[in-house]
Amino acid sequence: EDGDSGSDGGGGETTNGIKSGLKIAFLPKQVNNPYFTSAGTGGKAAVGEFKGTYSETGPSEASPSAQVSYINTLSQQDTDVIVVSANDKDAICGALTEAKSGGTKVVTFDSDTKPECRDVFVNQATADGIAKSQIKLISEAVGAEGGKIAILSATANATNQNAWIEKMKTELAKPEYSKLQLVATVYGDDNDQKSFQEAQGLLAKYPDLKGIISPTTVGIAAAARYLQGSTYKGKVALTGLGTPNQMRAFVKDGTCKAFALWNPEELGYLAAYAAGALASGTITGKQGDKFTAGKLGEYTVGANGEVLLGDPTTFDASNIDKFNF
Amino acid sequence: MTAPTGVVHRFFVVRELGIGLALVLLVAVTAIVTPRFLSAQSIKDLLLGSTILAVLAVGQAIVVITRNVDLSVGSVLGLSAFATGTLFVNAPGTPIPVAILVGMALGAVCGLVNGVLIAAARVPALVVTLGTLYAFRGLDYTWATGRQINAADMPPAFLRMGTATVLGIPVLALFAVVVLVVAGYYLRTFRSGRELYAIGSEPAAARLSGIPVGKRVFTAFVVSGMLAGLAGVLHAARFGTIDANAGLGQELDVVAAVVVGGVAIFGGSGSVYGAALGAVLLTTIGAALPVLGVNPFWQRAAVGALILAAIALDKVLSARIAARLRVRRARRA
Amino acid sequence: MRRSAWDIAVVVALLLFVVVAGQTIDGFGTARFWRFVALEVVPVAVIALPLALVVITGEIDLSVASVVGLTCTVFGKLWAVGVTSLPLLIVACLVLGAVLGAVNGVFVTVFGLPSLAVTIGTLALYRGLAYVVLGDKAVADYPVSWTSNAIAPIPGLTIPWMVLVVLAVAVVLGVVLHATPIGRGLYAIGNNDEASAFAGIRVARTKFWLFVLTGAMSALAGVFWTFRFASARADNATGLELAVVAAVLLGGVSIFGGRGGLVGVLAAVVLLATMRNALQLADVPANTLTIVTGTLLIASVVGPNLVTLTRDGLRRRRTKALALKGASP
Amino acid sequence: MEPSGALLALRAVQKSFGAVAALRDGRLDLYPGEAHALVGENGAGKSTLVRILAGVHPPDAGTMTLDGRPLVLTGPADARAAGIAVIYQEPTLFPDLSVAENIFIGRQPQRSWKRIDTAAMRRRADELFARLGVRLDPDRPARGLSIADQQLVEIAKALSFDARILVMDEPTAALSGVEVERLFAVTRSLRDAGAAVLFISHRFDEVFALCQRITVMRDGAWVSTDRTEETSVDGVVRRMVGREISALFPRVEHVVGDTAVDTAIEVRHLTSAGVFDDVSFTVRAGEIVALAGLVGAGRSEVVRAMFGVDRYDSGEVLVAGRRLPPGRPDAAIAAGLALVPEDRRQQGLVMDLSVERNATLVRRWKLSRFGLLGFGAERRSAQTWTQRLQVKAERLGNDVSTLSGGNQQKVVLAKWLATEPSVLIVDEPTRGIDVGTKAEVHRLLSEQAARGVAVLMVSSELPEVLGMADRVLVMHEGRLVGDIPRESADEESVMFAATGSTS
Ligand SMILES: Nc1ncnc2c1ncn2[C@@H]1O[C@H](COP(=O)(O)OP(=O)(O)OP(=O)(O)O)[C@@H](O)[C@H]1O
Ligand SMILES: Nc1ncnc2c1ncn2[C@@H]1O[C@H](COP(=O)(O)OP(=O)(O)OP(=O)(O)O)[C@@H](O)[C@H]1O
Ligand SMILES: [Mg+2]
Ligand SMILES: [Mg+2]
Repeated sequence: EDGDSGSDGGGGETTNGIKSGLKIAFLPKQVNNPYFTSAGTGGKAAVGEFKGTYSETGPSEASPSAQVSYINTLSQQDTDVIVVSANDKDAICGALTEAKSGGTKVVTFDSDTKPECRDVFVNQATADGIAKSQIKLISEAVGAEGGKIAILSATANATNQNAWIEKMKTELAKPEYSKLQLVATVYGDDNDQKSFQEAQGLLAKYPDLKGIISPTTVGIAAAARYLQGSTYKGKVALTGLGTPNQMRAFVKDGTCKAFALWNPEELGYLAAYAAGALASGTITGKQGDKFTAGKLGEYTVGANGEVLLGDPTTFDASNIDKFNF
Repeated sequence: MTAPTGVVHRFFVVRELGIGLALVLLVAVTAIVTPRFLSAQSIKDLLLGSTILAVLAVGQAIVVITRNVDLSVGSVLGLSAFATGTLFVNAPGTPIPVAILVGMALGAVCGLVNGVLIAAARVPALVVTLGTLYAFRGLDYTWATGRQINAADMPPAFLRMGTATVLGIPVLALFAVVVLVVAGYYLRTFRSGRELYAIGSEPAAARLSGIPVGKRVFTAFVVSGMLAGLAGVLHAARFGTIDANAGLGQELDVVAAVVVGGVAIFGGSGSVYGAALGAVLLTTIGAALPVLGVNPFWQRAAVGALILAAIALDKVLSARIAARLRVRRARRA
Repeated sequence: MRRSAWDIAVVVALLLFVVVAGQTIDGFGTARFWRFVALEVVPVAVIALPLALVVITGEIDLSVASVVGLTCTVFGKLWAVGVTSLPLLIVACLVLGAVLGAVNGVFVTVFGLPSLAVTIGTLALYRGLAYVVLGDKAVADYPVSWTSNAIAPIPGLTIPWMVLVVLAVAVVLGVVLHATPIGRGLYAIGNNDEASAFAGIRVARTKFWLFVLTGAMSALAGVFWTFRFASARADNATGLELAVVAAVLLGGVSIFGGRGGLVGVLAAVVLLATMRNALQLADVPANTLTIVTGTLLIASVVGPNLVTLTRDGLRRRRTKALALKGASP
Repeated sequence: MEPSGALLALRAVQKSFGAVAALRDGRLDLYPGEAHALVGENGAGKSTLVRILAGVHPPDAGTMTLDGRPLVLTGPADARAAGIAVIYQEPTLFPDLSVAENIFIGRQPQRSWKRIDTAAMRRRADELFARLGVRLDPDRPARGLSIADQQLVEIAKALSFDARILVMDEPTAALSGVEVERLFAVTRSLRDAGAAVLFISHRFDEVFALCQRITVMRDGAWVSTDRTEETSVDGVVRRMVGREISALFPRVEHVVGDTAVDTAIEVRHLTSAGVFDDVSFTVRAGEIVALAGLVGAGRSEVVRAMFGVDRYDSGEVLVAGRRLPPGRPDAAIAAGLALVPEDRRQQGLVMDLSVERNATLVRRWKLSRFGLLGFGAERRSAQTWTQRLQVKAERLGNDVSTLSGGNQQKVVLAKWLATEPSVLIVDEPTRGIDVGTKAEVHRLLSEQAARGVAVLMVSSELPEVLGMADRVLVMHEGRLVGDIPRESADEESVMFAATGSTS
């Protein structure tokens, strides 16, 4: 069930149409982020399945310039595929292009670059899908009478965050959400402490705030911590994107009714398979290419070389104990 | 008392007064715009927000008074916070006081490393602590390797400490108050405390006066480390979620708080009270700006501008006092 | 005397590292490797060299990275609103950098405030203004010719031509520092600014212009940054100040002023970049690199001191023994 | 010399700094109830010996005994514990601490729980100042004290120890006659109470007035120790320098310029609030004018303002008829002014720079060619002038901080004389300088005047003022109160004006 298996030069046997012995390097936004640790776990499992060499490297802070330095290193090491979550959609383009000219393939996941700088983007969810689910969740949590809501984002420059926020605004313009009023967007910089203080600032400024959306794992946990310890607990609704382990306590004590996330391990797993397929020539990144991602099944490359993981999962008290990441 | 004494005395009081005044002004303006700024919850948040910075600032002030600086406090805080979390993960039954002691001890060990290098190897503190800023953070990263410790991993009693209040005052803030009062009283009333000022004022003279300069500076760094360790524990209790990035970049805030609080960056003068006030002022600025409706993109710039304004104001005040001192010559024929 | 000894020590350390790494690390020392190292060296060196002069006069400028950030965003903003003349853009940025440096200079020399405190303030202020200028946007649609020319190699080599700019800056500043009356004045100021004033040196004015120079050079680094990453964002070069200060100190410039030289500073910048790249090639994780950087910085000051101290210590112990022996009979 | 009976004895003490043998054979016996003078040229090793006694430097070789028992000092704290109190040549105060704390640092009176008793500390400081007969506020910070006041605080500190051994390294260099008298009275009472006093000074009248024994050192080695009544100034000086010294104050005859034409510098109504008030005077080319007054009269402030280091509120300074821009020492230098400042460590020299860099700092632009400085030019120029002033330095490339106090002062002089100024202002030019060099400095000043340089000399030493000056200006509390021509200047007339007595 492999597509048109193109180049087959050298490498021995294949798994799912993927050559063995591929050098696949994961380059997260930063190495000290639990979210990427999970993604890495998935990636490593996948690379193991098709008998490649997995490595993970990256800067200790999420800055594009530091990432460039790692891209340079990886291209010098003749890595077959760089699987990167971009800190900036433009800033790392030059380095990626230079790497590609040396024969390295590039897969982006989680956060994309400009399409021409990479071969495939493994998207965790479409911006549309995320925006829709977030607005739906907050609307349910706030209740019928609506009210003021605010967004607690990551850094002001995060590409994916800003795309989602734009879509959320479009979504809010729809008549069914006319009672919800977005009053502020603040930035916690994906720093726990800063996010915490921003949440606190929001409530000091808008005492009648009804809900907070924090579409970032660091932000939602910080906001939950703040609400839990304040008099606003239960009065201010919270939703966003978070990991079940982080949010379990808050879901159970009612600080947060429901939130969403894709499974980062699956995201990494899929990205690794996409990388393998790309390096083996199974896919080239053009629309319609198909490949099999191990236990996740078959995926098709969509427009702009995007591969979509699927819809995010919504976690609430009923299902949260079934997940562990 | 004689007239000059009054002037001199006022001089020392006035430094803290200036910052206090700025603080009152800021709170007043904000409260007029948004009365809720003075609600119980909001005041509690302000106090909580200042606590960690204030504890760090007290330690930093002690170091800066000796004409040194400790840039590693943010990294020490990170290590200690992660250690506290790990301790609870591995030994869930650990009593809270033990956790506090462990955090402080770890911080003290980090301070000891700084202190040994600075006092024994006699190298500039700025370079050494810039080095340990990297080194301790690197250790923290290596230890955590992308793990995160969540609220669920820590005992509820510990987390409750992070939000609980006594008579409306957060428990964490009480820690800061105790630290502040003890440090302030010590620096003022004990020989070794005064010697810290002497060392910062003129290190060479301190040596000639038989002051054990190395030992005192060493102690200052151990204390600063220990307080950073305590701040790490408080951080864990307050934020509940800890990854390896806790306290990242905090050193600049701390130094800013100390400087804004009127502690001379070249040592010898200033007080821990001023430093703590500086911490409260900075936190309040951070909290007041969103409340005042300042665009988030303007906030950072406003903080910078306020730091500049605070040190400039302090300078103007002290220059005025100095001029007065000069005119009233202490010694008259 | 001691100063040049340290310069030599850093250069030797660099050479030693190159030799050892060349033997042990795969892919080290290729033309491509040096190209990447050079690209990293350029912005750091362009700032570190003038900053070294500031530190030699006993001051410091922590706002350099924020100046980079702010010039990047202003560059981007101007481009976005339709300024398309490259020379105009560059000049505008350099002037802006000079003005930002002058603000630091005024606070330090006219108001007499400590530079460490002032530049912590402007570090926040300038970064904040960068956010004010571009907010959460990034400007990235520059002509490809601009961005590729900025990092183009010297014909026939892989090393980017910007390295020549760095060398020119190094030579000019090096000559000024080490072989002109101005340089003599800088060392004098760093050691004792009161005595320097009594010798007719215009202390405040000199420091002021050094801050201006550092600001302008940071702006130059900002322009390079914008091109190299083809992206103007408010958070560009965040945290770069620590890397630059680390290089200056590792280069042997005394944080208390009055001591140090530019050879050491340049060697230190190259050493740090080479080491980081080499260790990355050797798959040393970023977290360990952080520790290595810190340890190296500490070693750079502890090493020389330890030698002198143990020598003194030994002598003292011997003396004490002698004194006791001499006294007992 | 038998150590028997000596409270403190030093034998064959040696100390080298790198290649410099500062002390080759230090020898000393101090007896209780006796004041002992230590004299020698600049760089003879006196201060080095003091620092060894104080535990600052460990000796390289030799023995020290206290009460006949070997004494090993590992630091200043040990010396204190052994009952040795030291006043260093250069004041070592903490500018940010109060005067009282400066005196008692590390030994503050305590109350319960080892807390500092501030009131008692202040009281005891007041008592000490009363003993010294000075009025200083114990609560003011030490920052901004004049050198004289600083020295008085140092003296108060040493007194507060009730030490068995009191070491004073040139304590009187910055003091005026009255203060010196008070100091001597206090020292005598200490001595009579059984303390041993070591007194270092370049002023022989003081040495002979206070001390019972005189030890002479030369080139780091002991030369002689005599009872005061068995020796004479001439004898001591001969042993110090190893040759005969001709007259002190040798005035080279020179023609004083004609008032109408040759006014070199004119000060008009110079005022700085609270410091000095409406000061006007002129100095003509070829004239030596002394600016006399009690310590604290504001003389240094006036000359600093003239030179442009300090700002002033009103008035003007004219050099050769042209107005100097205020606050611009570089302009003053360009106009031909030179200022040898009062505090050589803080103002005169950059201590961590080499001798040659210091000596050529002012002329670095002149020595450069096309804006570049060759090494040769600086060294040659430095060599010429340091040789003329007989600076004792191991190498011109060594840090100036390694020179003895007197030699440092010579470097400052060399630096300014080399600029060939038309107006030379010297503030306490011979403070801390030995007799030989002092004569040399005086000769140099006269020589400068003879060549047409206008010399303005601030000095607290009356013999120097009277011996050198063509005209004596007297200041009192920030005002010019006297302008006495050489003919009528004598001790009485100058002191009369300086103390502000109205006639
Ligand atoms: N730290 C040092 N390093 C190098 N040389 C030194 C140091 N201290 C003193 N010397 C040298 O030792 C010699 C003796 O100096 P010392 O200060 O003891 O002289 P002194 O007798 O006190 O002179 P003065 O009367 O000028 O104060 C001088 O040649 C001086 O240059
Ligand atoms: N920065 C300052 N702050 C306060 N008082 C000062 C300051 N500088 C000087 N004074 C006071 O001003 C007076 C003048 O001191 P100054 O030393 O200039 O006098 P002087 O006549 O030059 O004496 P000397 O002979 O010691 O040089 C002194 O009483 C001193 O205490
Ligand atoms: Mg001496
Ligand atoms: Mg004077």
